[in-house]
Amino acid sequence: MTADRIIEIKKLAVDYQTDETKLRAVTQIDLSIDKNDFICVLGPSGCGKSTLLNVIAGFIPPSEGSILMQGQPVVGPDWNRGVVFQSASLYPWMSVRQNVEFGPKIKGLPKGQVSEIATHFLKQIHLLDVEDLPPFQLSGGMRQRVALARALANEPAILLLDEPFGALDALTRIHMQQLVRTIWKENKNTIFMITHDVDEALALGTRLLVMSKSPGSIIREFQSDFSYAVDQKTGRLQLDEKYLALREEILNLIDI
Amino acid sequence: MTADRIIEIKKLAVDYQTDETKLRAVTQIDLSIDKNDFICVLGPSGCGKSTLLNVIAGFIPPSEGSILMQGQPVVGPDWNRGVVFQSASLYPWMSVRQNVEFGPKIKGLPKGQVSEIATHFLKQIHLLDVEDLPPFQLSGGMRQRVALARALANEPAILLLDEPFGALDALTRIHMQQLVRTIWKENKNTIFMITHDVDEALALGTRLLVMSKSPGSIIREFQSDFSYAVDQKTGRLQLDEKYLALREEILNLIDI
Amino acid sequence: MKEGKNHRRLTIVTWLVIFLVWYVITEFGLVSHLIIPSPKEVLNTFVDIVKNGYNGIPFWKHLGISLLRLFLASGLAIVTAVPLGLLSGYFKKVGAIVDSIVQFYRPLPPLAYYIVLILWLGIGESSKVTLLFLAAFAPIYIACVSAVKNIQLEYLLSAQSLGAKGKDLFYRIVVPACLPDIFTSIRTAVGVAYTTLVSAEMIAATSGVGWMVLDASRYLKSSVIFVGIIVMGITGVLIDLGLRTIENKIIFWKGYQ
Amino acid sequence: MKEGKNHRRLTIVTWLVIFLVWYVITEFGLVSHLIIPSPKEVLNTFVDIVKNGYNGIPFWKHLGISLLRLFLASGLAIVTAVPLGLLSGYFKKVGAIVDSIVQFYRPLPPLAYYIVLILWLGIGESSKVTLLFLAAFAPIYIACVSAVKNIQLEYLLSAQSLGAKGKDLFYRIVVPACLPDIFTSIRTAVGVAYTTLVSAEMIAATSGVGWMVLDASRYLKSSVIFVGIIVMGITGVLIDLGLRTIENKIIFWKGYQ
Amino acid sequence: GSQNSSSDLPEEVKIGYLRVPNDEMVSKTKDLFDAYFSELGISYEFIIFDSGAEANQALASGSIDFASMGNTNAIIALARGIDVEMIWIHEVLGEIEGLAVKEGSGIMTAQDLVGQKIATPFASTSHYILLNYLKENGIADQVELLDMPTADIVAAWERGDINAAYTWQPSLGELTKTGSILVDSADMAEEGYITANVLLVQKEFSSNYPDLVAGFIKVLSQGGDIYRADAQEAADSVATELAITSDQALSQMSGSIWLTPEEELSEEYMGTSDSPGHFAQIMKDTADFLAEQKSIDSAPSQEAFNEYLNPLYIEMSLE
Ligand SMILES: Nc1ncnc2c1ncn2[C@@H]1O[C@H](COP(=O)(O)OP(=O)(O)OP(=O)(O)O)[C@@H](O)[C@H]1O
Ligand SMILES: Nc1ncnc2c1ncn2[C@@H]1O[C@H](COP(=O)(O)OP(=O)(O)OP(=O)(O)O)[C@@H](O)[C@H]1O
Ligand SMILES: [Mg+2]
Ligand SMILES: [Mg+2]
Repeated sequence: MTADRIIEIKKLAVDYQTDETKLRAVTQIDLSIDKNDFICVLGPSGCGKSTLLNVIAGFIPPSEGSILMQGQPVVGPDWNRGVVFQSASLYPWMSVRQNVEFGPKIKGLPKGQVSEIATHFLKQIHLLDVEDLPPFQLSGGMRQRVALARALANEPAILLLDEPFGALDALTRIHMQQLVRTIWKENKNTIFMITHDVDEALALGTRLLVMSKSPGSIIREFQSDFSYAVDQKTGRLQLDEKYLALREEILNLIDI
Repeated sequence: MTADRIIEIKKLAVDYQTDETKLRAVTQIDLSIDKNDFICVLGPSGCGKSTLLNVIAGFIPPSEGSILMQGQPVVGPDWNRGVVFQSASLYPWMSVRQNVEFGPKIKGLPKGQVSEIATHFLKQIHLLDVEDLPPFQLSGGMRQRVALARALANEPAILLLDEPFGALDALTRIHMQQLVRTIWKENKNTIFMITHDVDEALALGTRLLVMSKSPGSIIREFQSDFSYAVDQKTGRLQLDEKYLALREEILNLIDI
Repeated sequence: MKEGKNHRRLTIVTWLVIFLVWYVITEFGLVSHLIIPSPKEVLNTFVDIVKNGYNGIPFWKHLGISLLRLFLASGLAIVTAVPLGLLSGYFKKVGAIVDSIVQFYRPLPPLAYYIVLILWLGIGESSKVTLLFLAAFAPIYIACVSAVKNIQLEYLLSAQSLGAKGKDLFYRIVVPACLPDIFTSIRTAVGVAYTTLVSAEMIAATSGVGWMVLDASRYLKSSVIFVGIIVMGITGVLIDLGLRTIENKIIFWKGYQ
Repeated sequence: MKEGKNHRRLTIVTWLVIFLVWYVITEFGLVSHLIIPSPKEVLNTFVDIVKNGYNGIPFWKHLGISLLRLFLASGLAIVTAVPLGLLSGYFKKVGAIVDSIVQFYRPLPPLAYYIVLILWLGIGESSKVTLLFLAAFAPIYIACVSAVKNIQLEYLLSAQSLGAKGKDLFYRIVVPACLPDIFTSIRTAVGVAYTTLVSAEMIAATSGVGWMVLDASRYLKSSVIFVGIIVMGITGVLIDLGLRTIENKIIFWKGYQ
Repeated sequence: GSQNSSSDLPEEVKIGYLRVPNDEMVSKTKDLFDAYFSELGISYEFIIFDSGAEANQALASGSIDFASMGNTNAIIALARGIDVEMIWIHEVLGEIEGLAVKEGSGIMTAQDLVGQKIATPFASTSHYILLNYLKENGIADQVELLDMPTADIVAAWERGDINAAYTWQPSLGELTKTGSILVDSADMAEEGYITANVLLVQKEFSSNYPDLVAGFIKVLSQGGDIYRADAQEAADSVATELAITSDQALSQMSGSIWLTPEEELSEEYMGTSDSPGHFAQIMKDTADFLAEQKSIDSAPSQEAFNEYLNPLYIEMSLE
């Protein structure tokens, strides 16, 4: 285990108890996540992607196997693992700024520092000018940006994103991808992201995990470096033959 | 005006009345739709795409200009213009079959014929085996297919689709696109579809309309024939230089 | 699940504790049996009433007549409030006429207008049923109005695009789309009518569980009062359970709008 | 909008027609003024009561004492039912203990247990306020339990991932997430308590608008009854309007959950 | 009587009373109670009850010290074990309560009542007399009895829902505007069915403050004295509070028999501490009837009634 190892999952399996029967959602998962990894997880619907993320987040305990975070077993959610869901779960009774300040405030940081942090990340997502609005006055894309800033504000060791752009339209999605890419590069974050969109995974991830259908296990891992080959201005991928070949290979894997 | 002219829109503008002010949603729209056209409409969020579709459907009267359907002014919704929305508005109190039979039944067709029509279209969308289930037991993609069959069952002169696949995941979306393409070819339908996804528009449409931001007007029209160049088995586009160039041009137009 | 079982056990223990406390404070004479009759007294009274009736009328008749009044009034309320509410929601003009009247009488305590009902309708069943009817009407009406206003717009638009209009649209789309809300409101309405039962049986009644409790309270027959309350409590819970069962059967798509 | 104006006009016309019918049938003696007093009589009575009071007590005192009872009871219900309901929803064990008790007494007609309250608490203000309190308690409690159960799971999960737990989670997330439902239930509860007002003022009261109506009906003073009903109707509507205004101020995010 | 030291006095006295023209009402409206309690320096509160049933509830909950009610309710109080005693008879009910039948209804005799609805407030003295009247005439199970408050009776009468009702003034007066009296409580008293409004006191209260109770009775008899000296003055005095005219008050007052303390102590009524009076027996008979009707579980014994009617405080008030 290197010093930069953040998550270490071994022989993980998760069962859901439904009425009388047990449903195995994921099985035989071995996975380590290192600092500065940008992992994108692909797989057919219902294969257990969210289940895996929830185990890492600490929302669900493993049924079998183990999960360690920086050497310590994960026993529940905490601020070290930030989470962003598909639909921004921003608190509507707090302003944009209060949402972002929530984590640092809970941590008990001094007021000045809390507000400094919030300002920093609001700036990074380009929403400092709407900091006093309630979240429901923002567009869907803006809301996801705030959710991102809220998770970043805690400076967690790893960021877990569950289809963060799934509810956005195609154009907004491209802009969000560009933003996440920039942030990841600037902040040197570690990111674990679930997506349905192969292009998105290719455009962002350094490691692409493909899961089998239920009960899900990781059937392939691809290393990708297209994220470095994205048009800096538009955020669009410069497609080439190599890209298309990889894309085709992944689609064939998922599309059963 | 040829015999195949289905919709003829001239100098259309639509205003929304909000409290004290008027909001012009679309302006200066001139558009004719001919038989067997597959029109895809692209444009930034809020530019008036749905408004235009609603006018064609007859849900909203034009504030200025005129809209004719086969030479007659459109005065309200009727079965000649079928509509499918983003979230399938299937009636949960009817079974899948009853949903599809709704249109023909309302038309007053004899029972035998109604059930024949439903069977035909259920077969076309490959859902004959779930005809007795209530819609809420289907997956999102299946539901959209039923909504499509329901609209098709009336054999309307034109099909209006408002981001029909917007809520589906990437893979299901590709399958749906393939299905629509097949149906369109088989039935020789006329389709007017709104989408956010340039790839989707390129993969399906014969005519691509690009709208400007609010108040929306049609700023460019592209003829496209990529729909004939799609892999018949996987439904995936065989990307090439020409495609990428066009894609880039459209994105530049929308992404302001 | 095991957790659920534990909670059921906790609920049972709660009631056992209540009974135990009840038993202890009455058995050891901590309070007068006039104020709280002992469980034994209440049980004996219950057996006696079931066997011999109350005031010369068999117990089942008391319960029966009360339930008859309740269901008659609720039925009338459903039959009138549902169409009127749906129309009020559908045609704004009907709403403009009916809404404010309902809004005005709704907050009124039934006992305030009960004498007016007697003056208008007499002392027979009609004034009792009307009182219950009025209690049940408002919740159903208001729910129907808001149900129509909250129908998913897509339901209406797509139905119109499929060729439905007028009656077809109303009966095949509007009514079923509102059914879940209507059913919820019926449960509320029956509950509200039920809480008005005693008020209704204050009017020139000599039968009904509500009247029984009232009469017993005049003679300070605490054990009869307790029997009445317990019977009404259990009946109330059972009625709601029954309605909920029917609801789940009919509105199978509930929650999937 | 113009349509809205037209509808308001229709509402006004509706009430004018009601008044006209009332005027005509009383003016031309179509019904005894015992059964329906004329608008003039009612107005005169109103003026008289406002000027000279009823039964030696000024009108404002009657109204004041009734509202005091109502608000005291509602306040108590809020202060107790909200925490208890939230805890019941949050900790399943608390729910297992309290739920079934509330479910049992909720459908009971208040008049059925009023006599028990009097025997326990006496005839003073405490039994009156308790009766109204019990009427208001159940709706708030039940709404709070279900509000907690229906909190968007993402709110809780993301808060935990931001480091919130225990008290922070409860006060900063659970409570505000439930506030919209809590407020709706408070409006319901005050309404329910209001309809129980006359029952509460039935026994051993000599003041309150509810008592006024009851006393008037004892002496068949129809015009006083009508004044009482109209005053109660308007007050009820105003209370709800007031609560709704407060709600819109506090729960600014309502409907955007 | 001997004066108590102030520490022997309660801080406040609560009195439940009925809205009828009797000695208590005269004393109250003549401010005699006010004078009495002011002199003792204790506060007091009069609370109206619409029926003895409510007064009993208040007594049972310990909310009041004194309560006036019909003797049937006083029996219920004893039978249900409320810790009270009966210390005074306000008035023996006569024409003030009666059975009104509607003009033109064709009801002339008791037998004509067969098949009719008859309204009366249940658990009242009227209810008791009506039941006995029906029983005497052998038609007890051939009529339909309706349980209604007096106001509802008038309303139902006006509407024509009922043709017969046993009730008391002032509602009886409303009925006789379009009806006549078939029988009244004075007639029935001659048959031995005597009813009266009586005064109960909490036993704990009377044993703690016997002098106060005696004083209270003295004030009551002073009210009676006013009536006996000048009926018109008494009528004028109560008319306002009862919201009726003096004439109405006068006629209602004359419809019942008011007793002096000496009469109360006579053999016919309360008797003395040494020898119980006849009224205890009337109460026992009434109780037997109520038990038969299952209004009470069982009738208390004669001894219980002898003890229940306590003339001690009347005797003290005369000392
Ligand atoms: N709370 C639960 N109880 C029971 N079964 C569950 C639960 N959550 C998920 N499942 C089941 O576990 C399996 C995996 O679910 P999961 O949500 O992890 O899949 P997913 O890959 O995230 O799917 P999607 O792409 O649709 O989000 C599915 O079959 C699902 O039905
Ligand atoms: N019912 C309405 N009342 C008032 N304004 C409306 C209404 N519907 C739409 N608008 C406004 O009209 C403009 C065009 O809306 P429209 O829904 O047609 O856009 P769109 O292109 O379909 O957007 P999207 O891509 O988000 O679906 C927007 O500014 C919108 O806010
Ligand atoms: Mg998922
Ligand atoms: Mg749109």
